[in-house]
Amino acid sequence: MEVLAKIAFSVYTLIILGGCVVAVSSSSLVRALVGLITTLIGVAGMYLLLATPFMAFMQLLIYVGAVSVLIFFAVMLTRAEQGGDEAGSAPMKTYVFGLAATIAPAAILGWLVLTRPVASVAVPVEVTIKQLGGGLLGSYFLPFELISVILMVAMSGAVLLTWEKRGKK
Amino acid sequence: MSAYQNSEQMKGDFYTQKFEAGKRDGTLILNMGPQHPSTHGVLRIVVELDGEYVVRAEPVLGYLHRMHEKMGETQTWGGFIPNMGRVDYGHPMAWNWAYCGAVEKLMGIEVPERAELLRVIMTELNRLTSHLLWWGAYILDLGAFTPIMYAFDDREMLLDILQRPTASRLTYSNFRVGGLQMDVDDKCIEMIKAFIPHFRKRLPMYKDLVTDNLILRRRIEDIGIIDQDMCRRYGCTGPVLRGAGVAYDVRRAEPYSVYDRFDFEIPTQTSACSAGRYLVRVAEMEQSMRIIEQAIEMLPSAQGGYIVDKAPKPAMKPPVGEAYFCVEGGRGKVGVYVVSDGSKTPYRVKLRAPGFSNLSAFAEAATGTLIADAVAILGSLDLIIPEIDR
Amino acid sequence: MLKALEGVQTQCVARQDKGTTGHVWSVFLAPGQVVKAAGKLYEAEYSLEDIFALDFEEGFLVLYHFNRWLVDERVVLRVLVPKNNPVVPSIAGIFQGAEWHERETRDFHGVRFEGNPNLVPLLMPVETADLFPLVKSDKVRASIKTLLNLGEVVSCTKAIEELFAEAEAGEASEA
Amino acid sequence: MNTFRKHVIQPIIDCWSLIVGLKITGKYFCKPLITVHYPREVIDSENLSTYGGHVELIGKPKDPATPKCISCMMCVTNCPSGCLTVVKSKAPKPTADQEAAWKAAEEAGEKVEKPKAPKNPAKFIYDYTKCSLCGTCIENCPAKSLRFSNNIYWVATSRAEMKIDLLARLKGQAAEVSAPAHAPKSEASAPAEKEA
Amino acid sequence: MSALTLYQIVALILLCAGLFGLTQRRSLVGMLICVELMLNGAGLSIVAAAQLTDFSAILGQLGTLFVMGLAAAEATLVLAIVVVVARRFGSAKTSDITTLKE
Amino acid sequence: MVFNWLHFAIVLFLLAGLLFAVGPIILAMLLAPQSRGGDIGMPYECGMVPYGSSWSRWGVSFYIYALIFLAFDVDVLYLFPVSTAYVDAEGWVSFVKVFIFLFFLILSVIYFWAKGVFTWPRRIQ
Amino acid sequence: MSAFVQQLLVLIVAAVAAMIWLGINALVWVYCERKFAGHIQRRPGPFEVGPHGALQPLIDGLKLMGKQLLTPDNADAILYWLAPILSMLPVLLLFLPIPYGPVLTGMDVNLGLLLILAFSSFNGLAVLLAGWSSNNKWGLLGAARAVSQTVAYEIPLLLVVLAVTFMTGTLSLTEITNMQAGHIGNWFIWKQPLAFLIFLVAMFGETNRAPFDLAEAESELTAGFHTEYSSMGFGLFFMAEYGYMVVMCSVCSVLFLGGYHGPFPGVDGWWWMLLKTFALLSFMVWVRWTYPRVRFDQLLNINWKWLLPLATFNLLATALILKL
Amino acid sequence: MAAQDSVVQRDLLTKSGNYMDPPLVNMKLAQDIFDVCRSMSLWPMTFGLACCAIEMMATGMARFDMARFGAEVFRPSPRQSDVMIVAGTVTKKMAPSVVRLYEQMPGPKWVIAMGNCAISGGPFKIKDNYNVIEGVDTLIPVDVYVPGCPPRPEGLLEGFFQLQRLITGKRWWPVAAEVEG
Ligand code: SF4
Ligand code: SF4
Ligand code: SF4
Repeated sequence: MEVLAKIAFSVYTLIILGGCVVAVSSSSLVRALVGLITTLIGVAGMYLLLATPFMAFMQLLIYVGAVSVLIFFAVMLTRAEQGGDEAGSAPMKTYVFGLAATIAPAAILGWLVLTRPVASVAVPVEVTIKQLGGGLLGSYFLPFELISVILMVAMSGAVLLTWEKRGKK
Repeated sequence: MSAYQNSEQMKGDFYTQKFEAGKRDGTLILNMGPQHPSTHGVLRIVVELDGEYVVRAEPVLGYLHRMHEKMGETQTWGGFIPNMGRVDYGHPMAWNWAYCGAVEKLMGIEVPERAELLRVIMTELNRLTSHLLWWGAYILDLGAFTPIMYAFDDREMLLDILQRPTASRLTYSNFRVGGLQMDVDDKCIEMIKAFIPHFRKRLPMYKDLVTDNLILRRRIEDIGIIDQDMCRRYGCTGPVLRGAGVAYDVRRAEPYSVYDRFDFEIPTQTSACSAGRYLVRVAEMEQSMRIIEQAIEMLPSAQGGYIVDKAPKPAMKPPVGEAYFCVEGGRGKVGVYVVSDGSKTPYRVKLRAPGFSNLSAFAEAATGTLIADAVAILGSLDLIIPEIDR
Repeated sequence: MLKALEGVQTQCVARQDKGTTGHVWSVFLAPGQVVKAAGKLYEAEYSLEDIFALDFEEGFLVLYHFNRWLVDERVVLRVLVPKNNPVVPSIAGIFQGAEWHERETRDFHGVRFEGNPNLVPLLMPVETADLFPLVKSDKVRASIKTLLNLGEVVSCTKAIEELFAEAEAGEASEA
Repeated sequence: MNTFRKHVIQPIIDCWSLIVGLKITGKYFCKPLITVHYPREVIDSENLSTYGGHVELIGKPKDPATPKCISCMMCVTNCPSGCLTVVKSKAPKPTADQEAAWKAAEEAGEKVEKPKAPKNPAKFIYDYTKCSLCGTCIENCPAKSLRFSNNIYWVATSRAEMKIDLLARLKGQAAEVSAPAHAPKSEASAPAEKEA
Repeated sequence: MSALTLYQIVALILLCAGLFGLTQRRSLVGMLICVELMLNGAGLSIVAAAQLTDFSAILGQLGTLFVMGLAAAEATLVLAIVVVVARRFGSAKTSDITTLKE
Repeated sequence: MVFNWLHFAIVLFLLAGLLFAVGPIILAMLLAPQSRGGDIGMPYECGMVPYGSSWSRWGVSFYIYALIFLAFDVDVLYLFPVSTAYVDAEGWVSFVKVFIFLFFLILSVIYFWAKGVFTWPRRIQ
Repeated sequence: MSAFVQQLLVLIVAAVAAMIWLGINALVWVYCERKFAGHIQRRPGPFEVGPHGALQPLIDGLKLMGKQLLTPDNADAILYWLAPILSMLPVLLLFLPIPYGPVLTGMDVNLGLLLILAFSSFNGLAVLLAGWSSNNKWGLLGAARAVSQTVAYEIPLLLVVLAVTFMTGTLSLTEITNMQAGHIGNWFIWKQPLAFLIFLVAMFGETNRAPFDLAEAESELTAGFHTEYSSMGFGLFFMAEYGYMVVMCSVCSVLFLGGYHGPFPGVDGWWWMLLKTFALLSFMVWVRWTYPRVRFDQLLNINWKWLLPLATFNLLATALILKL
Repeated sequence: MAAQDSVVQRDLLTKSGNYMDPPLVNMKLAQDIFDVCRSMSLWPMTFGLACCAIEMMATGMARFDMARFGAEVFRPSPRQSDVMIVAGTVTKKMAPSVVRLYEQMPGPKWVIAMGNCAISGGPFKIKDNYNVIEGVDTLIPVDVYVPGCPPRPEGLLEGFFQLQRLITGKRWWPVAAEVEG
């Protein structure tokens, strides 16, 4: 099982990497989205490896089932075809800037991660969903209510922004 | 990756290019038809879609233009009758009648009473088949598969009846100038007599299964308003007009043949929407049955013997002049206008198709509705494409 | 007298035998008057039934059939246009249904309707849009006077009278 | 309150119609089927006999292999689609002897009795693909020599097959009727069986 | 290398990819995709840290859950903005928007 | 890193699903005659030449529904852990907590309703 | 080690069984649906191919396999073929946690419900990809519809499932089944009748079945999102659709109808589960061949104006009653 | 695929640029089996043109029930259909669409010309014909002709049997007893 886990980890890493590359570099937004979804699935696999199947399923439900669908719609709404928004190769300048902007935090964080290893437990604790629920109902109940409020506000905001009365036109 | 992308080939054909002129940003131009399940044949509708909404719609006709009017000028007077069975395959008898009536007017022929009564019976039976066909197809458009099967069950019975005096199942051309091709035998009358009570029993089933259905009601109510003014501007007739509340029926307004002898009602609805047209047609089936019943009662006492013998030969030469005859077809006022120059072939035959006018109102009725509504409106107009394209 | 058309300059108004021709009124008009007449008819609650053309030696005779639902009074407007320049103003602005009828007439006879919002081939394929299949060959083409009958004339201008007067003379001579 | 009734109560009540619909389809589910299992069953022959298949010739009652037709061409001229071609029979070609005899007779001023062309047609070709089954030919045949056939289950794999030589067909029919063991089979299947 | 470090590196990759993509993408939707990448990195990092150390696993998971919730809320709003922008400018290119070109 | 049986089962079943999906496709690729040329690759649009690509800007009229859905869906998902713990949670407080949570949801639905998001009137230019 | 091998074997057997089960279900239900439809319409349906047409679905499947796979010229070929695979991929997994019998369970996953919900969300994505990548306008319209619909109906579905889990306190389908052991009175349908009804309706919405089959609405959108798919591409979508239907009906019978428990004590067994699932499936078929299709705005509004408030109310009521 | 080759005239196909490649794996036995499957599940395209389309519908209805032979699945999209029933008159305006729809069907594909109009223009084959195509076989290769105006539903069924025979080389069903009047 340990070996399988290692294999799985490397496979997921590859999936994530591949997904990332597609998501970042693809000129077609839909393909980028598919890349994102691939990454999401890879991350879900990681969650499974971390013994948090609940998080993995949530990841799938929220990201694959909801967020990416919505992004898909947004792609359709804006110009999605090649020759649309993402067409043409980026000028060298943005490319370089982008690399620079990425390398800096990468270097710092990478250095931090590599040089300050935290003692990790080999076998992660499994938390049952009941305990999570208990947490939500108990000590973390405030964030729980808060998220409801936030989402409501987000929803209402979205409607406020996009809603134009039909029938006029 | 994309062979057609942005290439000349993806510019659509002539009509889409024409239509494209007023295209708004963020809309799709889409061809519904000519091969589309809901356009009943080969009607093509170019629509501009904004999401689910139809911003503009324009029917493109002519995919079934079969040159009937041209053939009218090349065939003999009698030889044109088979065409009349094909103009409107839903209700061919009405067209037969309109044409024969016009020629009879021109020639001043009196049709024997028995023949008139038989014409009435057959035309009304044919109206039933027409309405049943429409009914089934319309419900099919709205997504229910079963009712059309039930409708065709009954329709098959009607076809069996009509097959006896016409030897044909669909494209009847059994009218002749001055009468009919074949007489009706007793068996046929018996079959009709048996059919009517049967169908009376089926109608409530149709009502329960479909007409009263919550989903159907919600789908066809208040969409596709074609009110009286629109009917006037577009020349809509038949159930479309009656659905808008005008009790105009050629059988009453300009009674032809023996229709003035029958006691029947003209069903109307005031809602002017698809549901109105739907209900009018359903109610008309009952009225047709009433007419048939009365006509069968009158039949034995009718004067006039055999029908075909006295009919003129196909190569007849009617006197010079113009004549117009209109009858009430399943879809509305069917009119045939003929001009004779005294030769064997007509000088001009003009067919006034009700579907043509009814469909022309579609663009206005469907603008701004949902695409599903557009389909429901289209179906409620009861279109038979060959009649429109002629 | 046909009240609905009062104020329109007609060339000829005649009552016809409804029994055969199906029209109650037959009205000849100059092309320029069609739109006005259609407007009047619209106000008088007429509905448009049909528009089509007949090919005669004298030119194309464009026929407009109007009908009223409740009162049975069919009107046919007849407009004679010359062969070489068959142009009639469109009445699609008043009776929107006319648009298709006019396009069809263009397809069949080549009569152009000025002002039609969408004068593209309706029934004919685009490639053969200028075929005009219903234009007759010279051999079979007849003249108006031999085929049509004026009916019971109420008022008539010279031009139309002439068109038909000849016919009567012709018929008389034949007889 | 009224709006409440209209928008809340009424839809719920209307849902009953859905159950009614289910009831009806359920009822029909249990009813016997009405399908005619075509190749194994056919629609009753009385019904079928009233249906008009393509046009065919009628033989003389005494001699079923020759048609009643008198080559009058009424059907040909009146057919709106022009699907019929009738070729009149020519008089039998006189032999040399006969010709010589006639010549002699003519020279002698006698009235020659040339044999008349037989009335029945030499060829009766019918192009089914153009026919509209209108029945005009049948009505107008003075000899009542035409009728609609009952050959309605007929398909072809080439256009030429549908140009029917009606005389040959009549002969075939006559032979079939006179054949002692009359095996029922339709033309539709004849070629099928041959090839299979 | 401990397991946690591996996870953190993966999370870092996600973060960097997102960051890089953010600079490269020229449409709002593309940017959103990259932001989602970054948020995922964050989530993975949190969960890994919580699971593989003595830190309260419940808090870690709930925290990530909240991150997801926030991501959803953010996505909702951003996508609403995208629509508005697309409607107004006909595209969701950032360059168009910054120059307020119609 | 743990690789438990659930994980294993998921991977196994997904692989089986992949097999199930890819197998027939490959078979079809090998066994079917190929019709080529002409307009076979043209997008099907009822037999006509389509006008333009379908990858153009296009108004999804139900986009707003999707927006609402996203937030709503995520919101509801939070209730799953809660639901498992709810039976064991003592007292009314938990009910009140759930109630408040749902209350905001209801509130937003009422707001949208009142705003007319759920009506689709006919649009005439 | 033997436990390991045993578990491994169990899973492999389960996977194979799921494949067979799915295949059989697709065949049987294609056949049953056509037969049902036929008999409702007073005709026999498939009849001549095999005894009473029993081979028809198999033959159809084989034929689809013998048909050309076609990629439209300007489709996005990779995504175009990814879509049907993605739609088929998770279907087998969905059968994993469903208890078909006391021992006939692929694996008792204590997050079983969530697993099913999570992996069935792939379908929406597959449909969107299919519609978009084929670069066909009908496909696009159909896909957008399909997804808005499944997505919308997911919420009431979640809410009613939540109502059940509030009662049970577990997400494991086996445990939920076992809570309904005993006799018919213990089935949750009596405790949650409203939830059952909502679940039924949402099930139609989720699986794109008539009267909610707007995604493939023939008369409007020709064939919807799979307009361009020929051969097995279409076949896979078709099979996946039936797979989702079976899963949905199974879940419904587990949640509300007591799963493999019979109506009386002591008669439990897989046949009950089968019976219940098939009864629900037949009901779906029956409904499909009876009603017309609803309109799209109505479809969404049924959800937002009826199902959602009712489901929320139901959830609150459940929560309240549990605390009483 | 032998049956198909025997009827398809190559020049007709190439005229519109469409041709058929044999399968990659062209084993006789496998293809024979598939041919039987294909012939038993001929999905027609909903392609009604004129009057004959109504009889085509009637064939699918309860009384004649085409579904018995697995041909009930009328697919609206050519991509999923095997046989194109040209039921009705093809006009000049429609002709390009007919060809395009035929080409858009993936192989193997067949065509049934139903009704005299589709076969030869039928009643509309007149001297001054300016708009009716005189036979779809001038546009696309036709495998089976079902004559009649319109043909009876049984005729269309026979057409299907004939097509099955073309594909598999065997007539599968008994021959209906002749009902000579
Ligand atoms: S039935 Fe009509 S079309 Fe046919 S051959 Fe006779 S006359 Fe001609
Ligand atoms: S069939 Fe009749 S009409 Fe025709 S040539 Fe013979 S006798 Fe004359
Ligand atoms: S063959 Fe006859 S029935 Fe068929 S389409 Fe032509 S005219 Fe109509």
